[in-house]
Amino acid sequence: MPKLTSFHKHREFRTIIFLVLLFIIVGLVNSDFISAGNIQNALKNSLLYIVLAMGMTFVLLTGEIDISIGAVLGLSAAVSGVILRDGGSIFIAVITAIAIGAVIGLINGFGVTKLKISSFIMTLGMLEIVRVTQVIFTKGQWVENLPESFKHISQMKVLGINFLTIIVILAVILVHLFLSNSKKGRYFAAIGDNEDGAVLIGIPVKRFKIIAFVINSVCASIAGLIFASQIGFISTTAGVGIEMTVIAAAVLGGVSLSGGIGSIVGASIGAIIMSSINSALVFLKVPAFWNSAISGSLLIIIVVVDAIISRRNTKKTIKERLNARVLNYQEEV
Amino acid sequence: ACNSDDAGSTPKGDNGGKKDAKDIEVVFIPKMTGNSFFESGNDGAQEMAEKIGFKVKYDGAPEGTVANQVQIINSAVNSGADAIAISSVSSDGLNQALQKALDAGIKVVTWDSDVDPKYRTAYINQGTPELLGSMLVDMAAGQLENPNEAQQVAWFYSSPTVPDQNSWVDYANKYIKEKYPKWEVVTTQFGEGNEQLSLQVGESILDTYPDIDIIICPDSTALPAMAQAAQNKGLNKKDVIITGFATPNSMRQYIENDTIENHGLWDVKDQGALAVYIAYHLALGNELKVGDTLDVPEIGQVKVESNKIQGYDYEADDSGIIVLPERTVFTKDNTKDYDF
Amino acid sequence: MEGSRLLVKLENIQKSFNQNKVLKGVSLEISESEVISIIGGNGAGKSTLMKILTGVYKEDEGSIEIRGNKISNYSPAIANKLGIYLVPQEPLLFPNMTVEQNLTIGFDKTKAEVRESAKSLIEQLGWNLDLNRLALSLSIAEQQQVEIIKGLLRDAKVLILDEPTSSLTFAETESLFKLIEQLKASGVGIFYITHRLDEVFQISTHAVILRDGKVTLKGQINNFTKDMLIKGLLPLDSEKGESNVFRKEYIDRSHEEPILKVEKLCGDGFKDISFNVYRGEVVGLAGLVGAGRTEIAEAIYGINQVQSGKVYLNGKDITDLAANETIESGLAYIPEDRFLNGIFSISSVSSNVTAQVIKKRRFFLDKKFEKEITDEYVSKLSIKISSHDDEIKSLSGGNQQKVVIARILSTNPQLIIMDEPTRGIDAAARSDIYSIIMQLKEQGYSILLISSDLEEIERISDRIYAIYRGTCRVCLGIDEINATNVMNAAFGTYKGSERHA
Amino acid sequence: MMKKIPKRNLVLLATLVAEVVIFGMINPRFWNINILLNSFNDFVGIAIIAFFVTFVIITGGIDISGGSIIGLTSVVTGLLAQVVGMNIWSAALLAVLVGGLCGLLNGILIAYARVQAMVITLGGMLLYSGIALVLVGISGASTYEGISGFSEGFINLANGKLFGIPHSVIVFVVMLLIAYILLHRTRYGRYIYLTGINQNAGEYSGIDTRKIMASTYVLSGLSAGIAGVILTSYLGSSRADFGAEYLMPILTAVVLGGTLITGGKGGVIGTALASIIIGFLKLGLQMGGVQTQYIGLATGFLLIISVALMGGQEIKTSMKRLLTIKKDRGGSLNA
Ligand SMILES: Nc1ncnc2c1ncn2[C@@H]1O[C@H](COP(=O)(O)OP(=O)(O)OP(=O)(O)O)[C@@H](O)[C@H]1O
Ligand SMILES: Nc1ncnc2c1ncn2[C@@H]1O[C@H](COP(=O)(O)OP(=O)(O)OP(=O)(O)O)[C@@H](O)[C@H]1O
Ligand SMILES: [Mg+2]
Ligand SMILES: [Mg+2]
Repeated sequence: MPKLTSFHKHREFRTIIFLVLLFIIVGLVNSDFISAGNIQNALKNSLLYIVLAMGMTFVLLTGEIDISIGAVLGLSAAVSGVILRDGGSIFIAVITAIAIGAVIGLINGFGVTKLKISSFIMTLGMLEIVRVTQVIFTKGQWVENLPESFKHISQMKVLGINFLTIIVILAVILVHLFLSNSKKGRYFAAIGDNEDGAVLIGIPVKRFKIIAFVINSVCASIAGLIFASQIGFISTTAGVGIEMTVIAAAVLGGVSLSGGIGSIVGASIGAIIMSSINSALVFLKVPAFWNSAISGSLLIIIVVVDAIISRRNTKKTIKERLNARVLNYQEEV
Repeated sequence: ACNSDDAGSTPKGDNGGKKDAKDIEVVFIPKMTGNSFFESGNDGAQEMAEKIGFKVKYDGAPEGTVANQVQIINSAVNSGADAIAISSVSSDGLNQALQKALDAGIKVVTWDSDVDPKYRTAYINQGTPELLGSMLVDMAAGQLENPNEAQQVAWFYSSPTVPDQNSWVDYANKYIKEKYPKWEVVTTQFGEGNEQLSLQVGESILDTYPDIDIIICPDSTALPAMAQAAQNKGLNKKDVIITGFATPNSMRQYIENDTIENHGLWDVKDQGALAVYIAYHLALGNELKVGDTLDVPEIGQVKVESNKIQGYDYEADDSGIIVLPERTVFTKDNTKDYDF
Repeated sequence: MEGSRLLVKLENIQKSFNQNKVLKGVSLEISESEVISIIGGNGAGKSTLMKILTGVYKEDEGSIEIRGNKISNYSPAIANKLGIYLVPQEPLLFPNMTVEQNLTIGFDKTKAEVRESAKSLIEQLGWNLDLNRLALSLSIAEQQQVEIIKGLLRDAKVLILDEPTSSLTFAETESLFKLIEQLKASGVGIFYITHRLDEVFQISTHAVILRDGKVTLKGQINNFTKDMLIKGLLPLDSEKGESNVFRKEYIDRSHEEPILKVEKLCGDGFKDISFNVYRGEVVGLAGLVGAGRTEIAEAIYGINQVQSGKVYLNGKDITDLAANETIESGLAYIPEDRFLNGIFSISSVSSNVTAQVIKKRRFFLDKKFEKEITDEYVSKLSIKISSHDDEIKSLSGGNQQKVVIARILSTNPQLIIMDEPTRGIDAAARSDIYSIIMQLKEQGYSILLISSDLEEIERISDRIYAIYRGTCRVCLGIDEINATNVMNAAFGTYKGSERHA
Repeated sequence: MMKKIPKRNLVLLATLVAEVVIFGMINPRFWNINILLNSFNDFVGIAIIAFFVTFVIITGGIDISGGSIIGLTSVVTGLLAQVVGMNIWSAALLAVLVGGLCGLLNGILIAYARVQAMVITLGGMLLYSGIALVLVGISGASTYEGISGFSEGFINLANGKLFGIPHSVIVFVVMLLIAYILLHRTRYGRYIYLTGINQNAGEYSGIDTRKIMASTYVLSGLSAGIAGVILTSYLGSSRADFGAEYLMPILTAVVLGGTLITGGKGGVIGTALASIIIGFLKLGLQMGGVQTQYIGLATGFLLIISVALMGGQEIKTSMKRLLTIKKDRGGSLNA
């Protein structure tokens, strides 16, 4: 049944439809929204979320959760920001940021796998700790006046397209292929799907979970760098609450919070939707006090519609299969 | 347990005056921590404390909410502080907590953002809404060759729930109607004090209103984010006028690279310093009445004015306003002279 | 051992979970071409021992030697590499992957290769499995089939099959045994765990009895008889032996009003199903894996929707009622998939037992009542627990099943649908359950029994309806019940007297 | 009976006692019973929502919309009482019901449309605080000034005392009792656990698991409504952004209290103890001179360490090993 093999892909397809619908509807109100320039802009603005969602997908696939990413983003942005502001090289700043992410990811992974702390609690604790660490490190001050050269990275263009956008899209595709097609890549989803089963066939579950946490934290650090480069200053509350948006983005893109289901491409499209909603609200020209109500209802409507469609699909396939047996019998008679 | 009860419930009247000056503790409360504006205020406060020789505890929560401020005021009362200097997030939500502080003999001073004047002795005011609202408009108008022509204006600040920024904008809108009737306010947007969202909303404003002429951002996150958004789009001060309130440190590079022409602020370090000094002065047992003048080290003479200048009805001898002597407009010429 | 090469040697293996000493020094070895059946009561430690052998658990004491090499730092990955593979007792598939993905994951061979060999294997076995289905849509029996195929594909040197046939019917079992014979011939050593003693004699070369964490009997199969095995399994203090053989005393009540009357029921997976169950009767539903018996039962119970047709319980129309309403009307159901639908794993024994009955009580919990009910059924069904607060998860499979039965019985149902009630349950517990069924019958309860165990269904049903591909055409009366008839009916080839439907 | 107290609660109790002792030694004013009781005012909102979020989490869900329901109910109370001119108590009651309605919406979408709870309640969080802003916006009241001028009687609801005990403590205890009885002493509570452990088995046992699940969100919404009214009374003003910062503290109280985030296990006593621990921790550190913005460090460590010590089998065994090694050494030294 070819229908079944494409079953997984349906989810991403649906997410794309939602994205397109969002653009069309807002475009009907304000046609500027679907101009090529704005679409590029929307992509550029969602890079941060895409990178975060990519990392988060790893963790969610293994059936865990990580809500410390906002703090990791803030800390690595602040530390690398200070290095850059004080004249350090971009290379060192990037390495430092990634190292920070890797260390926090290791701690998270260690706590979850070795100390058996539920990932929600572990990362909730780390969220607080890392956030305060950032305040202590910056003495509560903003990191301002990052060098132009660094800020320029996020604005560079290649063939008229934002350079970072190209890099991130390439990364998304590569990581997607890795997760869905390579032998090791499928381990992440397998762990979340059935941990005991994964142990049984010899997947080093703990190691892969730690890897997932490290990848996620490193993604958060990279997002921190993008943040610093795009925005140019870093407050001590940089990235506060972003974890919820990112989780919502991943779920919009078909990633299951109970693990085992989801793809990077889906999560990335979810991320674009989540960040585009913010811009769309400005384009809609409704009084801004409506924003939060509108984005909340949009989010709810999308996930509910998606859930209903997906359940209907599953039901239909089950029904078809069940009846296939009975009907066959009749044909034979 | 009982000794603390005594200390808490009896007004400091008799022993307060005798209290050793260097043991006086002033709790300096920002709206929220991690915001460059308030951190600078704290710098000023700490410097003043060191110079004079008393204690200032900087205490705020990362989220600027009423409940958090109430909790911090309560803790200040509980731990036996002598005075508090607060920038309030709400004009009425702190009343109960401040009343308890007053009952415990604690002196209350506000700075930056006021509370109901009944509950504080002095308000260190950076300027009335009139002053600041018109300043915002004038900073933009000053850049126009002919300010009386039609202009599209956008407001962009933190959120519809913060009192001070909204009160300036309210007045500024009135001021625009009177002085520049041809100006049209096309949108009011909010960045929630979140730099990522602010940048995105900033870019969206530029995309949605391609003919926009003026964007005024009386918020220390929105202004640099807006400037960055313009810079990202390759716009400079000739294409769109961006101005507002933010610290000079956060805006210097945008002034230097011609993204913006000017922005304003008052000397928040002075404001912080003055706030804790007045609080300290009161905690020593001194009184401060409307009409009094006071010599403040490093700052000079300040005068206590009546609550009326802020439009309040409440008047009392022990409740007044000290307006900061000056507000600064930062431009290429002077931005280097400031460090906060 | 006849010169064949020694594959694995376990020596003095000990293992405890918390305070519970499960294995108390087990030594065991297997050589090429041996099929060693391991039998023992529920909770004897069979699965634990096998999990230690594959590195899933770490032994507390003792040593593992594989082909003469002592193993340290063991893990399932190493076990796989060394050619030791475990087909687990409870299927551990990846539900959101297709069957094919489940077969290929963690495998060194390419997808195409695996697909080819899987296809030919399935063909050889004559099983009906679609490689493109998502694993979560498989019934428990099909999941077990996939697990078995997964194990067979690994080219393991030592293959461990932990109760592989517990939810397979005779047909699937037969073809599996043929394959095991082939493996044996090619030199593979096989540990075979089962509770069906007949199978032991059918395929094994050796038998081992594990009791209370120790090996109590060990030897070549031809030194044993079935009675010896049964004796070896029974608790030491028990004297009853196989005394409580199931006695059928059939009273024809077909003139009475049936308790359950199903009329031309149609739904997803079945069509035109009609049958009756009378008071005090055990009615069997026989059929092959995937015949649709579970679907029928669930439709009657109100879990699945009915398209057309009627169901009456005691004359009352319960066709479109939801499960909580059919329960109210006196229906009860013991689900087939105990883990998925039966037990509240991390809850206590007593709250598992009383989960259903508290509905009939007042709103506030009555701890005393709960204790009484639990005590009553713990002793009635001789459930082995150390305290009412034990998590049900920590009980052996048989005892878990008894807790589920206790939960159902406490609601005083008129008709109990039992879907594979003895799956994975040891001989002793099984005869306990049979005698429970006997008592229920005597008390006038009626039972609709769905079972894949030919012997079981034949032994305790008063009448049998055969389900073949979602339809019900055959009803075997008490005097027509025998292995051949049941088998023929299940295959849809029964040509006898078609009494009903 | 005594031995039935879950180990986790004993540990929490010990932590609480240790806290009181240590903070009292740092600043003796901490031992002032009035200060301790009054501090309930500052976390009672978090606590009562956390009690019922415990229900939600036991069913295997999560509810992060509580904080914004506070803002909404606060605004509704204010608007109804001050703008519409309704009697303040009926206004408050209606506001609580609005909270329940928000919970109902969450519950229906989660239990019946079966969407992941985290996302629905995240959407709810945006939606409800958004509705609060919109209500204020279209009612013409000023969003930033808040609505004040409540009657003494209403202000007294949170600020008053009964026999010297602050009302907030009484509210805390009453809500705790209600939650405790519902969860631990009734059939409904048992169903909550069973649903959380295995929803399928619940269905097969005739439990209407969806209704149970949905109802826990309603309770959580109602409790957020009550918290909103109490906060409005405590602060004497109604604003749309009240409660916005409660999200993480609520979840922290629940998980620190020992409720399994995956459902099926936990209890409100643990949540209650944990919320007092967090409340006192904040108070004690502040009184000890620590700035509020650093307190997260302490909560973070407390959370991780306590859970690691409670749950980590491996830690326990390695600790045991350490101890036995020490013993051995001691033995050989003695010999
Ligand atoms: N992970 C575990 N944690 C705690 N106890 C366990 C665990 N696994 C097994 N046990 C206990 O170990 C004992 C042996 O279990 P095991 O699964 O090996 O029995 P078994 O012989 O396979 O029984 P069955 O025939 O029912 O499958 C049982 O008492 C069981 O409760
Ligand atoms: N959720 C589902 N999705 C898709 N197919 C299903 C689902 N559940 C059952 N089936 C299929 O329906 C068919 C009938 O299954 P059912 O479990 O009713 O059979 P059964 O007669 O009870 O067999 P068993 O001996 O396994 O109990 C099987 O092919 C099964 O794979
Ligand atoms: Mg077993
Ligand atoms: Mg079945």
